[in-house]
Amino acid sequence: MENKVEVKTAKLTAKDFASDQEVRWCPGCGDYSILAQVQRTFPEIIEVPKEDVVWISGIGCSSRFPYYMDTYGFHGIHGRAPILATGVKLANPKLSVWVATGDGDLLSIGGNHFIHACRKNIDIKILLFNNRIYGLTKGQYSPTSEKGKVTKTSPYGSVDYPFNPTMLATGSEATFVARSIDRHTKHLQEMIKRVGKHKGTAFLEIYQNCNIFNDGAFSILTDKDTKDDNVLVLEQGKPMIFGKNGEKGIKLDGFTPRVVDLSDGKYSADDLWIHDEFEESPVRSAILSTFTETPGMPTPVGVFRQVLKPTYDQGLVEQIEFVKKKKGVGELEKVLFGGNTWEVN
Amino acid sequence: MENKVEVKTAKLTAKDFASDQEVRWCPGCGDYSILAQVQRTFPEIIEVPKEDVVWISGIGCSSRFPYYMDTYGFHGIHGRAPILATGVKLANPKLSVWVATGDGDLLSIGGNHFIHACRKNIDIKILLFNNRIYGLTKGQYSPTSEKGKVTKTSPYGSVDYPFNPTMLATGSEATFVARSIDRHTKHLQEMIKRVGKHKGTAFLEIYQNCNIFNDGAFSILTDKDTKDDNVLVLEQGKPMIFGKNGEKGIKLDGFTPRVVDLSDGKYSADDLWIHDEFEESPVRSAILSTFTETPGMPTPVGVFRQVLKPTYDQGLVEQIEFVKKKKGVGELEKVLFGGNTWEVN
Amino acid sequence: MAKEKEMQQLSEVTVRFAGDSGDGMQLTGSQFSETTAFVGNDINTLPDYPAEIRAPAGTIYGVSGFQLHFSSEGIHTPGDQPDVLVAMNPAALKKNLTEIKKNGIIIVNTDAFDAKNLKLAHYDSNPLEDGTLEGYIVFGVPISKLTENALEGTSLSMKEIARTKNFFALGLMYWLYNRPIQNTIDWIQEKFKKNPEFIEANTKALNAGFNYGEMTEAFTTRYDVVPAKLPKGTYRNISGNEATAYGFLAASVQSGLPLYLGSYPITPATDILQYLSNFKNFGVKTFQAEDEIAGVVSAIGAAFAGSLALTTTSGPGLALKTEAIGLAVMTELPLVIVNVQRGGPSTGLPTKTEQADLLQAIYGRNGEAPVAVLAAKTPRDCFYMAIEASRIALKYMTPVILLTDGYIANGTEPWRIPSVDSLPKIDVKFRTEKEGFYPYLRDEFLARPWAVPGTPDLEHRIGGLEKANIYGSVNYDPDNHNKMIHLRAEKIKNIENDIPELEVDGDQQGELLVLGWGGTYGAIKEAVIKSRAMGMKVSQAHFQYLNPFPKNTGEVLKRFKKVLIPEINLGQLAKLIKSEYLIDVVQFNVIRGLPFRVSDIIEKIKETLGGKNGK
Amino acid sequence: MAKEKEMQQLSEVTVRFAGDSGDGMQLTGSQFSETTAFVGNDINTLPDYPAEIRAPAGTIYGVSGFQLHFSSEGIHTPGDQPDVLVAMNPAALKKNLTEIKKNGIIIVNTDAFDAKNLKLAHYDSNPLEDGTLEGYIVFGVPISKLTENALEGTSLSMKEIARTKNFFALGLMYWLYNRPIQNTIDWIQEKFKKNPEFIEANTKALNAGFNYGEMTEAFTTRYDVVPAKLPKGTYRNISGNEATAYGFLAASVQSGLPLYLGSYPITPATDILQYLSNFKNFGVKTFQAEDEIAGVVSAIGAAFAGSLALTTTSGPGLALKTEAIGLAVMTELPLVIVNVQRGGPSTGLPTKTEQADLLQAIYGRNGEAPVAVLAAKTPRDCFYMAIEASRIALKYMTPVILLTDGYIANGTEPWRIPSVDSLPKIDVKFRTEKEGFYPYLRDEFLARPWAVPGTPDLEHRIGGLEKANIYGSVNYDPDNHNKMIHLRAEKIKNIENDIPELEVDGDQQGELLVLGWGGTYGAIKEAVIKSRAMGMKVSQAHFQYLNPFPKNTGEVLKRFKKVLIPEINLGQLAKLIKSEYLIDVVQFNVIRGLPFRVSDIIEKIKETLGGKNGK
Ligand SMILES: Cc1ncc(C[n+]2csc(CCOP(=O)(O)OP(=O)(O)O)c2C)c(N)n1
Ligand SMILES: Cc1ncc(C[n+]2csc(CCOP(=O)(O)OP(=O)(O)O)c2C)c(N)n1
Ligand code: SF4
Ligand code: SF4
Ligand SMILES: [Mg+2]
Ligand SMILES: [Mg+2]
Repeated sequence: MENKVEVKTAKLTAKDFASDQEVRWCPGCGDYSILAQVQRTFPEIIEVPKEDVVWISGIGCSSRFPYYMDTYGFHGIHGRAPILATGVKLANPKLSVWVATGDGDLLSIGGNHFIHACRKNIDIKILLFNNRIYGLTKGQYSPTSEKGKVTKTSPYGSVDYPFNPTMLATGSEATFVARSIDRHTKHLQEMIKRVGKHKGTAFLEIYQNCNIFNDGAFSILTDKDTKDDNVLVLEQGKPMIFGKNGEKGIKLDGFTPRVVDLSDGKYSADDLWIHDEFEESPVRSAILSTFTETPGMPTPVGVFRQVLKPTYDQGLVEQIEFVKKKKGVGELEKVLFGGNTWEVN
Repeated sequence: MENKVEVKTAKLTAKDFASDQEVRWCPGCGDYSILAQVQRTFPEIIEVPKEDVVWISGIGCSSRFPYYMDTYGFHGIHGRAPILATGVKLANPKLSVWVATGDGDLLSIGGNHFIHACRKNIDIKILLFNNRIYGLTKGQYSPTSEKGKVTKTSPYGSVDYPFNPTMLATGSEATFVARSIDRHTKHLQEMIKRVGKHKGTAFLEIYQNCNIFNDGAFSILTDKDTKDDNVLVLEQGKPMIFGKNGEKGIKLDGFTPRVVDLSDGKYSADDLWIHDEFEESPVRSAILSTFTETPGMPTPVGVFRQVLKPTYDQGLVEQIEFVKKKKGVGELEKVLFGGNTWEVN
Repeated sequence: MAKEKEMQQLSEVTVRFAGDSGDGMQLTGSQFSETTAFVGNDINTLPDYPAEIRAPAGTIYGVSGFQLHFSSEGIHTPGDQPDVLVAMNPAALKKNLTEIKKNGIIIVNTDAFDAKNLKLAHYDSNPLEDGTLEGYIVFGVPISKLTENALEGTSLSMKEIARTKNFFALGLMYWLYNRPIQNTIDWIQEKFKKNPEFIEANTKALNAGFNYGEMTEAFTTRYDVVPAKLPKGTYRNISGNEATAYGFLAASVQSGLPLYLGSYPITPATDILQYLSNFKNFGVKTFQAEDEIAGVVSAIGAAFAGSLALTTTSGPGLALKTEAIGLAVMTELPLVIVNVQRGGPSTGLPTKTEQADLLQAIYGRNGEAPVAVLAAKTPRDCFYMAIEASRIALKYMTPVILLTDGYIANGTEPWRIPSVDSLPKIDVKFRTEKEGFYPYLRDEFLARPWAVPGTPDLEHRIGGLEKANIYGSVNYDPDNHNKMIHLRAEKIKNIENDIPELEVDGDQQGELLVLGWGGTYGAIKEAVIKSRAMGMKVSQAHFQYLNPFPKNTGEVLKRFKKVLIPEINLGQLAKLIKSEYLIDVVQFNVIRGLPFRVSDIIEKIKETLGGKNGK
Repeated sequence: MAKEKEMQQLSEVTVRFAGDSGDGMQLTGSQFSETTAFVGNDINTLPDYPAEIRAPAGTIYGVSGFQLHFSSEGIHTPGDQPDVLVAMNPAALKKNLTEIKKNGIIIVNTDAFDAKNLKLAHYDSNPLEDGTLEGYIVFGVPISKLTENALEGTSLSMKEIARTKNFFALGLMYWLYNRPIQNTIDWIQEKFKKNPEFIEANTKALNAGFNYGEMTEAFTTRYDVVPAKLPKGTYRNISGNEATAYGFLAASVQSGLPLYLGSYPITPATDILQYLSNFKNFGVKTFQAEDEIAGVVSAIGAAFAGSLALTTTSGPGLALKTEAIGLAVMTELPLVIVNVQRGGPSTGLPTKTEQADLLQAIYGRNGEAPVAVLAAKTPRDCFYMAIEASRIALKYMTPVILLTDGYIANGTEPWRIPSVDSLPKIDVKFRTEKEGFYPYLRDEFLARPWAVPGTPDLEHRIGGLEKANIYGSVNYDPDNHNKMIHLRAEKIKNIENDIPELEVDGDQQGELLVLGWGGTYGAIKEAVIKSRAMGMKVSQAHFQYLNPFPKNTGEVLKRFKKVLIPEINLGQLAKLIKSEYLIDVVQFNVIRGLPFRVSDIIEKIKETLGGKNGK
């Protein structure tokens, strides 16, 4: 088996994962990059036969994703991708089940299914295409849009505070929480691989540019001259350092993170917060999540948190095996004729 | 106005808030205590005329609550209490809107409305009657039931991990997060008062005993001989001390809380974690939430977190006022005859 | 020494046990049922408990009741008016008295008729003394006292002793209706094997009740109902919900597909989820979802992945599932949705029965979204309709809605257990050949191929957008849409060629056909039989298939001058019949959260036949 | 020097602009519409854009179209087959050619017919050269080049210059159909007031197009369509969604109640939310909810609190709202639900029109949950039906579902703007007196009192459980339930006494009545008028009220030998008519995601009348 799989996947290339459908996103849409990185990384990370891969989505521009992957795919209804994926995974736990979803799809109408999937630790991989806007419906603010955003449905600015997706995932106790950016292709590939390797609900927030309705939402994180000062790349076991020449670092006062200057010799790497993505406690992930809400803090990308605990699907299968052992494989005859019966002759 | 209100409420007593409906919970149900504490505290905390108070609920034993309060009340449909309350509050922001809900109602079917209410900081007060079971449907496990719980729908033990309600509220950035216990009547009254005073989404988790389907779920927190060693009462500005004779304390290593012994002189109150419910960062609330998942830690009750930021309803009203000032109060004639028109004679 | 009591033969009896939610009336009723079934009577039961879980003792709304109807003939309903009421307290008497037959027997626990309880029952004076019960045969029995005496010297607390008094009442009823007590004794021993003192106490109470009947002067007569002539075989009592669960378990076994149930608890459907969660050793996967939408959507995912996919709910839950059912229609996946109907609209009357979800089941989706709709007619019929719903879903690759209702879901009747090999085989072929595979290329039944993830080389994508005929890719072409809309409708319509014709019970043509559907079968049948016995020319036909209707329906209807349609709704089947066959019908709609009274239907039949009732 | 061109008079013309999503065809079309309306023609438009936001340039599925039909007579549809097609690239030609009238005019941008674009449009050879266009009057115009020349020496980038070419095309069309360019110039100046160079560029392009027509030899004829005789007044062009938004704004003003809209974006209903979000200065509260359920439930809360409560959606969203609508039925609160119908089932064809949610609107809820159902028949009618829906909801304390559809929602027509004081007043009385207040004590219309939170001494509780008649407390009594079910139904039925009767257009009785509902009004009307002109005996009646039907409906239907019901569904109105009035009908169902073709209806009328078409 193992071998067969090896052999089978070894031969695959990015092309093998490209379907015959022409891609219909707007020219310049960040979704193209995400699709490309997924197709590039899949030959490496998919340890099951290709036919065991399933892509599930809801509704939105991002949710068109499954059509472009030459795997089994299900373009569901709005907001239901995580629970549709749950059904697929529970019915056949050997499948590798991936969800492509948008900030409206996952966090607005789909919020409940999302937090319950995280809570139950269903072994599905969720890629959130976060463009902070409703794309397919042509530009209304979303639950991740910044407060005060002027859109078609908020001509005077929205009065909503946005969700902090990694914070919400942390609050739902997701076992894998990470972030990347469409234009950071290498990093994105890295994160997709990590997601692929995780067992349990894996949540990857991907900042994605909607160049039609929310262009430049993440430009300071992607423009050559601003990104180094605004993006903090998290690396396991390493102190948190960023800036063009790595001249800035993150220091923790209590649990309040602060940016410190490493150039004037006042602080050194030893003073900095060392990243440990495998920490049991969700607190680190919570702190990292607050960065984007704190003026002056860089935006962390990378794995915020990865912990391992038995998945729901695993638990379900084990319980079935357990009961089969304990009671013996079920026999219909026994059930029907069980209980209080009597004869009529 | 202020005065009139004063006068009006001054006269009220607990009885004024008791409706003519006979209370129909099972004898011994923890809901009785919650009802009693609410009726006792309301004369004090309700700063609006009685007719401006509205109780909203979903479906469940706990959701029968509004029938027993002699205020305006709406017994909604399952899971929708927070959004029903939102509609009431937005339509008339001067109303004091309260939600009575259960762990299934709020966290299972109602999860999405709950996290969105928290995110938007709608000025509604949510009392969660958490009995860790579906009561009204006669005893199935709920999203707060412990993993492995044997119930009618989990004869071999549930494989679900439970939600951590205060953690989820924190992840949704609720501006007020607190916990109390049905049998701790004084403390519960204290918390209800705090909820009443908060502006914004106030979330109070109340451990409630369902003596029919989940009896004793919280007995170690309520039994005379065990509660002191297992309940940590949070007090603003005070070190975290608990135990029969206050011989135990909470010390923070990094952000990992530990129980330390104060009796052997090794540690003193000065070494302990001082509680500050007004801390801006949600991290403290997150750490406090982990206690119940950490063996050996006491269960914190009290206010985990209270921060103030403009509420959604306030924002909406202000925007309306702003636009009225800016554009003048709307005139239908102008709208209809606005835009590109032409005359036919 | 008590003198010999006379034994009177009866052909049928209706008994109602009533008391506090805490008095164990459901248990007493079901024990009496088991024993009565065991001695060979035909029997039909109707539990009736309050919406409150444990309403305060003594209150009227807290009264819990259990009615059962047994006979030496075949019967089909729990009976209209009880011949006997066992009332454990004043509230139970107050709530039920009006429904008891004139001259009926009333057995009351006199000990419970104290001032407090009388007040709680809103009695100004004691009904046992103020003539309220005139015209009834009343037996006042100090049940509490007698039970206490019987349990003299046990280690039990007074509270525990009080809890055994229902066994005293049960024993007395066993004596009165000449039934053996052994069954219940066996049950007690099994049930309380962990605490012997309960075994002893309950058994004592049971015997005391039985002996009391024998000893006391008060009871001069006993009654007996001889066994009914039922077809030979092995029998068990079964409720509709239990039968439904077994039916899907059987469908799973017969199709060789693992059963997946995605469900969210809701009265009165929760039992099905509870029963099926026990069958893990059949590989049954039960998923208690976060809400109804999650229940059905996860089931759709499971169907995509190759399971026999099921979701169970009641009215409000079905309302929530409608958008997702539309997705299953568009993706043409096999899915069974069970809706145990309850009183509506909205939360309505959660613990009561109704038939008002028929039109929701057929039309309650956006767009033209046809699904097959079936309905079970009795508790045991739920078993067979569950298998049938699964068969149709799998053969036609379509969602199927199976309607039951609170009455047949909770009511019980004896079931002659079928042998497993007498059950229909359901053969399912997953698509595996790559050659000529197109996701929407239909077979002779217009079903599309089922190619499940994990099948090499058949990778394909489906979804909720309109599909290209044959190829299944997204397609916006106007003519393709028109074509697909018609194909989906035709597929469902064609099922009419694959289901039994509508049968007429009684004269095959004539004056009046009483036409029903679902859970009203028993009441209508009994009414029609009795009407015929009274000389009226009336026949019965009953639908288990609502969409599509059996092929011969129009032809059957034409054979009768009048068609009477009794429904526990405002005339939903009547609407369908009228628009489909353009014939006028007489409606009979009583929506009280309860099954029809046989007598009411008979009255309506009389009225409808007018002067010429055939004679 | 070009010679004088002849000017030919036409009574009506249908034009279609087609090009890339990026070519600005929607803008071009609406500018031509505005100007055409301005010069006094009657006009009707139909935008048709792809589901994709910005499909890649040159692709067929990326083609965006805008059709408009203008005339010197009154017209009611965007026209069947265009007389003129303006195709900005090969894909636009490919996609639209088949629909253009034989001998119609085709204006193409020859510059766009390069190898790349031809390939993208799946043309193997150039249709301009290979005879594909035989039988059409083709004008090949190098629009891109000519635009570039015209803009010689501007500061604009080539990309920006290219984006002005739609103004060249517009100018040419203005010349060809003899319309003034001033309107558009004014519009350009307003629109681009922030960047003068765009004003200059677009204006130049516009003029260049106009002059090109004048100069080039190619065009020998111009066409003119004289103004229609429209009733005097002030007019504007309006789409159904805009009219709907204004209607509710008006209802708010006329009732003195603040408007609350709880909604979740969904095509094609989103515009209504977008329009209303601009009216904050009317105190309008628009709440973009987390989902459809939240939208409607928050609106129910707002209704409880005393607002004019509204929720807007499309099919899949209505499916999600059904459970909550049942709550509004049980609590008897005023609530308007707007459903802009789109292609289904499931996600279906989101940007296309359909009429398949009628039965969902009437029956799609658990239990007997009657609501009033209305439908608007034209874009401007949406304004009046929005007010009417509000009036009924408030007067009868009931949910009202207002159905529109993608076609009338996005289509436009000229609207004679009513004066505000010509609008109906809606008077609403909140209950304030304590004396004799019972939450479910009904008035003469069976409406219960509306006592809103904040009213002293009227504290009361409502909810989804069955209510006691008059008192409104929770009540499980069987007879009360039966009573309430009938009361709720009767309340809705009674609305028939409060709505206009069904009017017949044409002979009041005779051979054939064409019966429709909602957005098909225009197509049916035009078909009936033309059929009559051809000598056929045919009349029209059209429903704006679907539940209840107008009182005189049965009587009207009896007056005609045949009834033809054209619907963009499988016959949903037909079902209702048949079951309600037991008459047979002729159905005509074409479900292509598009409005009916007038010619198709005329054909069907002919066929239905058979030999005797009245002559
Ligand atoms: C039940 C339902 N509600 C609403 C819609 C309309 N809708 C489609 S996609 C969408 C949101 C898209 O935003 P997002 O999820 O962020 O995806 P994006 O297009 O930005 O990638 C909405 C509201 C729908 N299709 N179905
Ligand atoms: C739409 C819908 N789904 C399901 C139900 C059934 N139901 C009623 S209450 C309830 C859960 C009750 O649990 P909880 O919210 O914890 O309240 P409790 O009874 O424990 O106080 C459920 C599943 C319902 N009434 N409506
Ligand atoms: S609208 Fe935005 S998100 Fe959607 S495809 Fe276009 S660019 Fe991408
Ligand atoms: S079932 Fe439990 S929660 Fe419900 S009323 Fe009884 S004790 Fe309270
Ligand atoms: Mg988005
Ligand atoms: Mg609970």
